[in-house]
Amino acid sequence: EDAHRGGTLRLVSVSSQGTLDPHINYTSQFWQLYAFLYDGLVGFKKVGGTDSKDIVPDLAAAMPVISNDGKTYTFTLRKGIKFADGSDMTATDVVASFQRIFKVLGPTAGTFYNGIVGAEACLADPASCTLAGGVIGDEAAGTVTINLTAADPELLFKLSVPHAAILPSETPAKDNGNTPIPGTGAYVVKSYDANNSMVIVRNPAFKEWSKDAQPDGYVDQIVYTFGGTEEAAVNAILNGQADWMFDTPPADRLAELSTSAPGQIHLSPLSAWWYAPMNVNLPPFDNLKARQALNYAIDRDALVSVFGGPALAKPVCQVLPPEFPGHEDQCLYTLDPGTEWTAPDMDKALQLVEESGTKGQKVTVVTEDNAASRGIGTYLQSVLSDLGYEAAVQTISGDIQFTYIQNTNNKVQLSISQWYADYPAASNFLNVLFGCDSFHPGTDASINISGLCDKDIDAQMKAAIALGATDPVAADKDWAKIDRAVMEQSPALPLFTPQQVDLLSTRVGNYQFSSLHHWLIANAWVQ
Amino acid sequence: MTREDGDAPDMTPDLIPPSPAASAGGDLPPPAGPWRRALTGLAASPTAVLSGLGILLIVLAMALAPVYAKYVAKTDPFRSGLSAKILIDGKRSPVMVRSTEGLGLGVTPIGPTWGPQYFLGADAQGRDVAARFLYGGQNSLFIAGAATLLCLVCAALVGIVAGYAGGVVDTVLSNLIDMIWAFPVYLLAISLSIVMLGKTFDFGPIHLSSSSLIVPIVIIGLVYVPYVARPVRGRVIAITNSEFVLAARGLGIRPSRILWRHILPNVATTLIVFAPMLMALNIVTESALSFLSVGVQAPNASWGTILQDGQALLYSRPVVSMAPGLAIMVTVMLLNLFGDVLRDILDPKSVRGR
Amino acid sequence: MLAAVLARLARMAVVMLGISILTFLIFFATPGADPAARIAGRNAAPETVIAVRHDFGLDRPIWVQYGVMMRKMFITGDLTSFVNRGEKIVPALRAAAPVTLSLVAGAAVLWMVLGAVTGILAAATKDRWPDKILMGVSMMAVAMPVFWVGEMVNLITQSRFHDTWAFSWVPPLGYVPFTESPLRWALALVFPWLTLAFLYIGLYGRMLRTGILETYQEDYIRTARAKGLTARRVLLKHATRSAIIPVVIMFGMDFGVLVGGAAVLTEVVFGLNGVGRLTYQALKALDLPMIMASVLYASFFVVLANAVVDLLCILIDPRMRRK
Amino acid sequence: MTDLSPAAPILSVRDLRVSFAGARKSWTRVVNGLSLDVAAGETVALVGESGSGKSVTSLALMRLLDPATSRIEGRITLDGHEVLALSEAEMVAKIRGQRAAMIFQEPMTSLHPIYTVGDQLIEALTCHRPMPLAQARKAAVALMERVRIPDAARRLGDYPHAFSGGMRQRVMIAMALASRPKLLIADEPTTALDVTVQGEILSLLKELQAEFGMAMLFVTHDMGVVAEMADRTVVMLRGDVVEDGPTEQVFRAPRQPYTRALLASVPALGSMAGEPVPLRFPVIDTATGQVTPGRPLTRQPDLTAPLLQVRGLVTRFDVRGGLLRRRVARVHAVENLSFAIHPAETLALVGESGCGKSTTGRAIIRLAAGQSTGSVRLGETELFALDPGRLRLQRREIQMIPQDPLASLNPRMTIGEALVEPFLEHCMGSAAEARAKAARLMGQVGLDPAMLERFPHEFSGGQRQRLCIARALMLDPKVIIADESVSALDVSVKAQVVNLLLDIQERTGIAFLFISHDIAVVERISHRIAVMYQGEIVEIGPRAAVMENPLHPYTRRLIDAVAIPDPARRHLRRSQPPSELMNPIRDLGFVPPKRRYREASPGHFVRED
Ligand SMILES: Nc1ncnc2c1ncn2[C@@H]1O[C@H](COP(=O)(O)OP(=O)(O)OP(=O)(O)O)[C@@H](O)[C@H]1O
Ligand SMILES: Nc1ncnc2c1ncn2[C@@H]1O[C@H](COP(=O)(O)OP(=O)(O)OP(=O)(O)O)[C@@H](O)[C@H]1O
Ligand SMILES: [Mg+2]
Ligand SMILES: [Mg+2]
Repeated sequence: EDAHRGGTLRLVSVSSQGTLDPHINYTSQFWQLYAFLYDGLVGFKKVGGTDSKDIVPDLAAAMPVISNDGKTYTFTLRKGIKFADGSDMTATDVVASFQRIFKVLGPTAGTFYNGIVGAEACLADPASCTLAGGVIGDEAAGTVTINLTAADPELLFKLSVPHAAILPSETPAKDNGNTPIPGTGAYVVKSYDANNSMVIVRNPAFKEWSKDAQPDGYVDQIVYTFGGTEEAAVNAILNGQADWMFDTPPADRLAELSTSAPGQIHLSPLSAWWYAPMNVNLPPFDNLKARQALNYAIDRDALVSVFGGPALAKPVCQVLPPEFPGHEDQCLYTLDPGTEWTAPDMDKALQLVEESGTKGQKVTVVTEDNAASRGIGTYLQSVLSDLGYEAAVQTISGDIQFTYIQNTNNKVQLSISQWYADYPAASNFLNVLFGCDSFHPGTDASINISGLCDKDIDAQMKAAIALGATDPVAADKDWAKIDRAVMEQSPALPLFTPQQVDLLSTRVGNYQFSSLHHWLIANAWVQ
Repeated sequence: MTREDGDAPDMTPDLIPPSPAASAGGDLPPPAGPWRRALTGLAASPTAVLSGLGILLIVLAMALAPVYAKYVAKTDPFRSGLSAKILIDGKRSPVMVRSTEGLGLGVTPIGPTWGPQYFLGADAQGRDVAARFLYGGQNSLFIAGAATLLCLVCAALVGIVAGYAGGVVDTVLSNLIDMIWAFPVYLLAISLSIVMLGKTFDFGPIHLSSSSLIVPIVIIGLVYVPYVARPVRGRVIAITNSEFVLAARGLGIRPSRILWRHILPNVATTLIVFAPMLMALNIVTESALSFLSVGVQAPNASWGTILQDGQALLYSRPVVSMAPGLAIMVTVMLLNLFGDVLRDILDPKSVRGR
Repeated sequence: MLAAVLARLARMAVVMLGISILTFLIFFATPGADPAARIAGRNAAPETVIAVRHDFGLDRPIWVQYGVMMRKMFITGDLTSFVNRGEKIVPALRAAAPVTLSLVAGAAVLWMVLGAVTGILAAATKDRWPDKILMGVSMMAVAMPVFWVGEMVNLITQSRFHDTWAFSWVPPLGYVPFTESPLRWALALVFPWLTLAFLYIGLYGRMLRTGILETYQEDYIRTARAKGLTARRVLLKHATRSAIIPVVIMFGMDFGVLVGGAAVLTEVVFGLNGVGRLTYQALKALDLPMIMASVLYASFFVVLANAVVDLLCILIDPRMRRK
Repeated sequence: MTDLSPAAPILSVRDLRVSFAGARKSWTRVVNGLSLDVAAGETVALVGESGSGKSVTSLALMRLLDPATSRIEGRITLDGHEVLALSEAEMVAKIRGQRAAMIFQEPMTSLHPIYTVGDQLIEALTCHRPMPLAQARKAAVALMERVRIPDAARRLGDYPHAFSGGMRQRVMIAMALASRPKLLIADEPTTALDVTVQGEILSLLKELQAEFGMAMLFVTHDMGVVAEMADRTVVMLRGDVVEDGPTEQVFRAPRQPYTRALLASVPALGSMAGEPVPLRFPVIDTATGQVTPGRPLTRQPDLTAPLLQVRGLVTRFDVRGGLLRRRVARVHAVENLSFAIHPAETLALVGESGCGKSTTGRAIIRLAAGQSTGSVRLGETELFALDPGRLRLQRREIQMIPQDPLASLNPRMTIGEALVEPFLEHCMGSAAEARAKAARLMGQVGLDPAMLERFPHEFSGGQRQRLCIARALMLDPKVIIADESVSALDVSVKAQVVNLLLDIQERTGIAFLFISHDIAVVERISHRIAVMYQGEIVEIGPRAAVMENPLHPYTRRLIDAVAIPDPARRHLRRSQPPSELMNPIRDLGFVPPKRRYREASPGHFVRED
């Protein structure tokens, strides 16, 4: 074991992702780093495989005591944990951290943590947030109590993500930008230049308290370089000049890599899907038959080709990704409906279009300007033309497209998007993407892009969430039904579920993939 | 020569005996005007003739794109060909070849067959690169040409108004030109594209979607306006102050006629001299914008978008970016060669450079 | 002299003010640009979006926003990005500037030296084969899109022939600060330099050649020859000196524009985090503060280059010194 | 110095033929078998009309023509060297700037604009004889002093643009003398200069030649200068030598008809003494050389009422600069000018370059760029009070023939269009009438009406001048302002154009304001003369009074400086330090002094200084 300690890991990425502040940053790139920089009260188990979805006590000594009908969670903090700046982690820090989530206008403050008592006031007036009665710390006893307005079966997940990281109480209540905030993790950020590189070194104050929650890392130093191109990153790794790239290797190189460097490639399933939301409030997709027709018509196998072949993507025809809580194999829109997609059913599609009476209408597909999205858009355009629509593609820069397609004012009929789960709960897909609560017409923040707001389905989802608090297994059964009900409405084209491709240099060992943190960098060694 | 008044004194004959070179006699064929002379000059220059023919050939080849697509390649290069098949050696094989070796990752489009179908291979969408290359060339040339025209018209307008009106109008326009000038061209083009691409415009019955070629034409046409308007303005000022305009004013010619008959035709040379060079510049600009995906929009093609497609296939199918790259190079070179000769003929003392 | 400098500065300020206002207005005319939603993050609650909008002052009148942005940029220097939350604009730009400067300065040295050699050599051997070869290559250099050249260079040096002795020394793409290691800095930039310079070598070589040949028609060259100067001296001292003036003017402008971000294509292809790429990314993400800062930065250099060129002309060409 | 030197010639040219590469590999011969000798200390003048091959010959002697496009054949022997047999390196080492030096026609462009005068002089000194810089500087200063440049040591650091044309020509001469050449080739060294400056340069050259004992090949088209300078004269006509002999003999008894014609059409200052009315130039038959003397003008000015009356005309140009481009100074181009012209009268306006002649002409027809004040009455109309529309119509009455005819014709309009345009614009008749009139006028100015289809560049300088005259005549004006209409023309053409103008005046009674710096021509054709100096009239009066009794010192200087085409009256002036024309730029607060004029004789006014 000790033989593997030491050395420097060289990571590369085309670009960095802005603020280092774990309460604000909402990117998988930095969340992957926060895994070994910060801790929450609880956290996902830092192991590879399916166990990585389990929640283990982290800064809390044990799993919380839940009382008051699931509305009160009481945590007992571990003793002797220090922040990287040498100060002790106490209940005060925990309370301050929760207040800080609201004070810095954390992106999930209103969606993850709005169930805490006092959160409404904090959202309305962030600056004077106290969460009085919501988060109560007892310094002497070393406990923290969280009170909710209603039971929330997903609370522990929400406490496990970096947005609920515990930071020193003296951390300024504003976006700390590129200045690292000391954490409790195994490593600390030594320097960060968003335009050039990040250097991560061991946290001198760190002593391993739970290998599951926060294992001590192997390498002494991690150097993360930003810049270059994906192609260049592949070359650098192949040439032994870098150890890992954040970005997906270009599809162009995969064939070559899979023969020349098969040992360096790791494929892992992702809790995500690529889908094409259809606007159910705009013609032609305000017509159910038109929506269903398109779902029947698309050749998901061809789409997989665009993304790099079957090893990199699996065709799906439902919302919940495989192996996700609540997932049950089902496929409505295929040649022979059943559990799996087999082939497109063009005849049925044409018939549906005919019946819908939408033939000849204009449809524009709004895509992002990356190769995959553009490719899918072009493919959809072909299919739409085959179905008798007058189709066009509009490509918009990726950073803008995501909010552009959400705003109903932009009258987007069909677009291409992706959704990655924040934590393993079916509601994180179904309720977020197709619930009435996430439909805000006329704003750029309306993640229910299809605009589907079906009273029945919404009620079922609310019930399933509530059920989850008491009987998660039954709830998952319900979610499977909801999944089917949503697909019957056909508000989106499920395209495929992507696979994570990690390309490592030959010297990296002990690759472990966690479904939430992805590659566990601290668990890998280089010697 | 007959003279009406008899008492007019004899005109002295030219003192120097006439030599054929010095005095072009009246019996010579009527000499050519400036435009004709320019044409004759071009025709006399082998460089101009060859480069002109070359450009014509390229335009012609691109114009034949539909014929090629329909009768030779037998594909529709704007439709996704992901599940297309091709007959090679009597075997039907997919155009998108799934890797079978090693981990079996990746899907590679077939490479050049050098046959009628997929002559240059397929792109990541399984479409025929050769057919797209021709269509792309059509668009590239059309955009560059239309943008050149637009730019010349706008620049002429701005330059003439500023130069002729003078005063406040000139100050305002010149400062505006300076301002746009200080904005790096590519950045200006990119920002204009991003603004325009997110929008659809409706001017009465005319509907302009973002995928229309008009967007890149307008953008490329506009960004170089300052570069042409400035010299045009200078030229207009020079001509307005020139002796022959002064003479025309002295003769009592109306200002409108002075502008129309005396100033405009003389500015025209400046504009014409700019045309081929601007066109060359526009081809490169178009390709750069499309490469940065703010130019021609999918599924439409241009040499720039093919370069962009080719970038994603650079390591497995370099020919996809090689073809448009070389085409751009050759076309731009021919245009520059032609432009050089044209400039030498029309405007030998013009500012050198771009 | 002071008056001239002041006039320059005033003009500069006017141009930059105009550009900043123009940029600002373009931004607000763009759809899908509501920064609040994007700052707030994906799937943010409406309350959060409202709070963010208020916090960033995006609910205030547009001219107030403009004023605040200018103040944050020039006075307090704490302007932050709309896209990468927390990223401070001014330091980001400051960090990107050395990259661009290294790229452009190195390329400039190359293209000036090689351009001058090309031009002079071609003029000296007018219509003979060295001239024809040089001008042919220059024509090609001018005609090739720079990003394409860059891609081809990458293909060759990073992949296809990386294993051969010729290119095995080539480091991975990206920038190494000079302060970190001058050698690695230079190695990392060799191909970006060459690629960027290639176009300008062609451009300047052609321009210089034409200039020299035109100068040869001047009366004062005849005087110099009549004095009994050797052909080489006439070429180098008399003809080149005059012909270099337009080249220098051009150089000033090109250098200013490139330092201001026009090297964007080279930076993108070679993955250099310079000003151009920063601006390009900001534009694609509609990151208004970054756009404003980089556009102002770029225009500053263009205007500055204008001024420096004027000054240089006065230094080189005594005729300009006249009142 | 006047007799032929018996010594062996320094330069001997035999059967020199020069050809230029034309289109499609053809060769055009420009110099056709020229032979001449120049002996030490001798001055040989090479004269001939424009385009006769004078410059080509002189460049061929130095082998300065581009070998790629030109071919030199024959024999040139220079101080014992076969010039055509030498390599380029030997030319540099032995001939150019060593044994032979050269000065050129255009002093304004012959010096490198971005090196100091000192640099260029020192370069000339050191390129053949390497020497320490300090010594070279000293030698340069000595040379500058030798060519009478005041304050030589300080001016060494100046750039050529700070020098006037005359001074630049002096620098050129100094440079040529740097290596004490045996032969100096001077290609029209004074043509571009004012008469007064020309006189100074000529005497300087003569003096230096005597001192250095150089041979000089003097290229010129000005017979006056030839008479002044040359021991022997070689007359060229289209690449051929037509006459070669001692100057006095050539002038006194020209053998060839061409030479005779040439001499006859040269206006000689003072030849009008005693003539009451303007005289046409004599007409010569080139074939026989027979001279018909010029007929006098029969029509007399109608002195009853002035046609054009100029009172207190002032034109100033702003000089802008500094912040916001404010006005910092003013050019007082025309200052308080008053005169009148009567029908059928010619008033000549003479003066040196830059004294404001053209500006005066333009100000009168309200085309000057700056601000003009004063009063210009044409008949009963006050031109300065008209609105633009009325002014446009009024311009029919008063026309200006511009100084530069090529520049004043739109290069993209045929001559026909150019002639017809003003006629139609003033609605003087139908298009057919316009064309008929244009054809008629073409005939009147001696051009073939078929030429109406041509473009301006297809005419020679003299023809263009006539075209401009025809264009002005299209409107039947009452007054024509002729700005240097004949100054740039060859003598023979000059005579034709002058005769043409006089014919028109005789026929139509038109009045001329004849602007010129060529006093010899002015003397011949004008009724009255006004002498201008720095924007003001210093002397005005009837021709005879001004020419025969010049009262103002400036008038006298002007007349004195003119070279007389008569070797017998050759006079060596004492070399004076160069007089630089003061520039007319004044501070904003400058108030022009009040001038008073004295009437010396009836109508002859002189400014009192
Ligand atoms: N480089 C050249 N190429 C072709 N023809 C030329 C060239 N230089 C001069 N010529 C022609 O040679 C003839 C003689 O020209 P040259 O300059 O010697 O005349 P010139 O007697 O000096 O006249 P001027 O008094 O106008 O200076 C002209 O017809 C001219 O067009
Ligand atoms: N547009 C103008 N702006 C400023 N100064 C001018 C302008 N036009 C003429 N001048 C100046 O006015 C003065 C008189 O010029 P003008 O052209 O009238 O001289 P001229 O006597 O005709 O000379 P030349 O014999 O050389 O034609 C000169 O000093 C000239 O520099
Ligand atoms: Mg000559
Ligand atoms: Mg004049």
